[in-house]
Amino acid sequence: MKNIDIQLLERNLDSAEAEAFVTNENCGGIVTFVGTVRKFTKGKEVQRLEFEAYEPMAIKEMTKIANQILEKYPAFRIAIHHRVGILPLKGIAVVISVACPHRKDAFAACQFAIDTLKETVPIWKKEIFTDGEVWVAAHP
Amino acid sequence: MKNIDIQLLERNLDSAEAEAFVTNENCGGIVTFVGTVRKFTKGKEVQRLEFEAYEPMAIKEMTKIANQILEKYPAFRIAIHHRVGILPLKGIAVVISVACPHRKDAFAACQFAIDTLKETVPIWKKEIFTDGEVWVAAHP
Amino acid sequence: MNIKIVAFGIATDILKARELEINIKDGATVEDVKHYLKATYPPFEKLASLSLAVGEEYRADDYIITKNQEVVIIPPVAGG
Amino acid sequence: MNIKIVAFGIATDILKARELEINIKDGATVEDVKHYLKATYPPFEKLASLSLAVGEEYRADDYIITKNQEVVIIPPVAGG
Repeated sequence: MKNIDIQLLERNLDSAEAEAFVTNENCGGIVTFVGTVRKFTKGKEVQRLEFEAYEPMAIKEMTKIANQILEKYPAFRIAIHHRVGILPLKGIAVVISVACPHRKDAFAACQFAIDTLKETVPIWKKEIFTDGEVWVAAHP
Repeated sequence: MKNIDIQLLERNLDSAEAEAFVTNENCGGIVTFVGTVRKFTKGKEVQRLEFEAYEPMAIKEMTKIANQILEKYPAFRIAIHHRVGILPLKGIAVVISVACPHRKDAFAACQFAIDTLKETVPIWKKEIFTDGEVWVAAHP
Repeated sequence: MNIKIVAFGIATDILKARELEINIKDGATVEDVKHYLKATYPPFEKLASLSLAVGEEYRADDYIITKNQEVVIIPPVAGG
Repeated sequence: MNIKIVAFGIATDILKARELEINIKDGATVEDVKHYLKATYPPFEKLASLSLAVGEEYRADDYIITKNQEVVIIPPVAGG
């Protein structure tokens, strides 16, 4: 049985797919993180986002995170789905779903996964405003 | 705009409904907890669950939790859906979804909500085995 | 005075009823009703906890119950 | 020796190209390539961080690059 589901997708993400993958009869707690596009960054209105990924390495780094989760936590299954390409307002950028026998572990594991993803996975996000664009987090 | 969605339902729960309710353009992080029926409790195989609720008070206590979340955390919206009646294996007992501008708050708020629900909301769960049944947590 | 007792979960099994009426002294408190229940139905002693609700709210031991109020037995909850 | 540089995110804007070839001394390390990039394209100095990957793995400053290897510039990531 495959316990890890990693995907980079150029279509709308659906958290139900990640949850369906991780659901299993040994686990009582599933925690899912959904990251969406916010309308305002520092007071400026975002028109849309563009995600660019170094795809093979992004898949590799997300797989590392998933393996770490299965090692560090009593987790049974994990799904990490990340969007690439153009994303409109309120669109889903990332879905991470983790199933554990007990809920406390599922919360800790899911939070570790998204925190680590934001540090290590080679994906870049450009915010497009009415009057310009910016690569998020590029500058201090 | 209504920011709280509390429901007791005698049909299958769908986490997508809770997530759709909480999604809003001011929030970048949505954390959802899904509690499912585990196959084994203390080595015994569960056939099904039965949930009984003191409905008006259960709604009142879940609403209190939701209001606490909106006061204690920078949360914008919360949905709490709980199942009543007979639930098969792998069925969903509860869905809690919280949307916050930032993910850390969404994790903390969602965890607080399910921890508090399990302490205060007048809902009882009976596990039915092949050879008997037991009210969960009734005895020390 | 007479008060109505409503049971849920394991309390229904212990009382062998969803509802019953009991006669208790005027001005009885939540604590008095708990004593009555434990004395009359010993399995209540063995529960992990026992709370009473009146008017859809948990009530402290010193809460005074008035005639014709409905008292709801809340055995250990197990939602989620 | 010649090495191929591949850029992503803001690095593409700084290089004004997705890919380019540079000539650098034999046995150059990741640190040497970072120095080269910062000296040749000053905007790299202003980034919050600058990492290089070889063979789809982050490489430490003392990693030695060999001829014809592809070096990928990883500016600050912002997934999620």
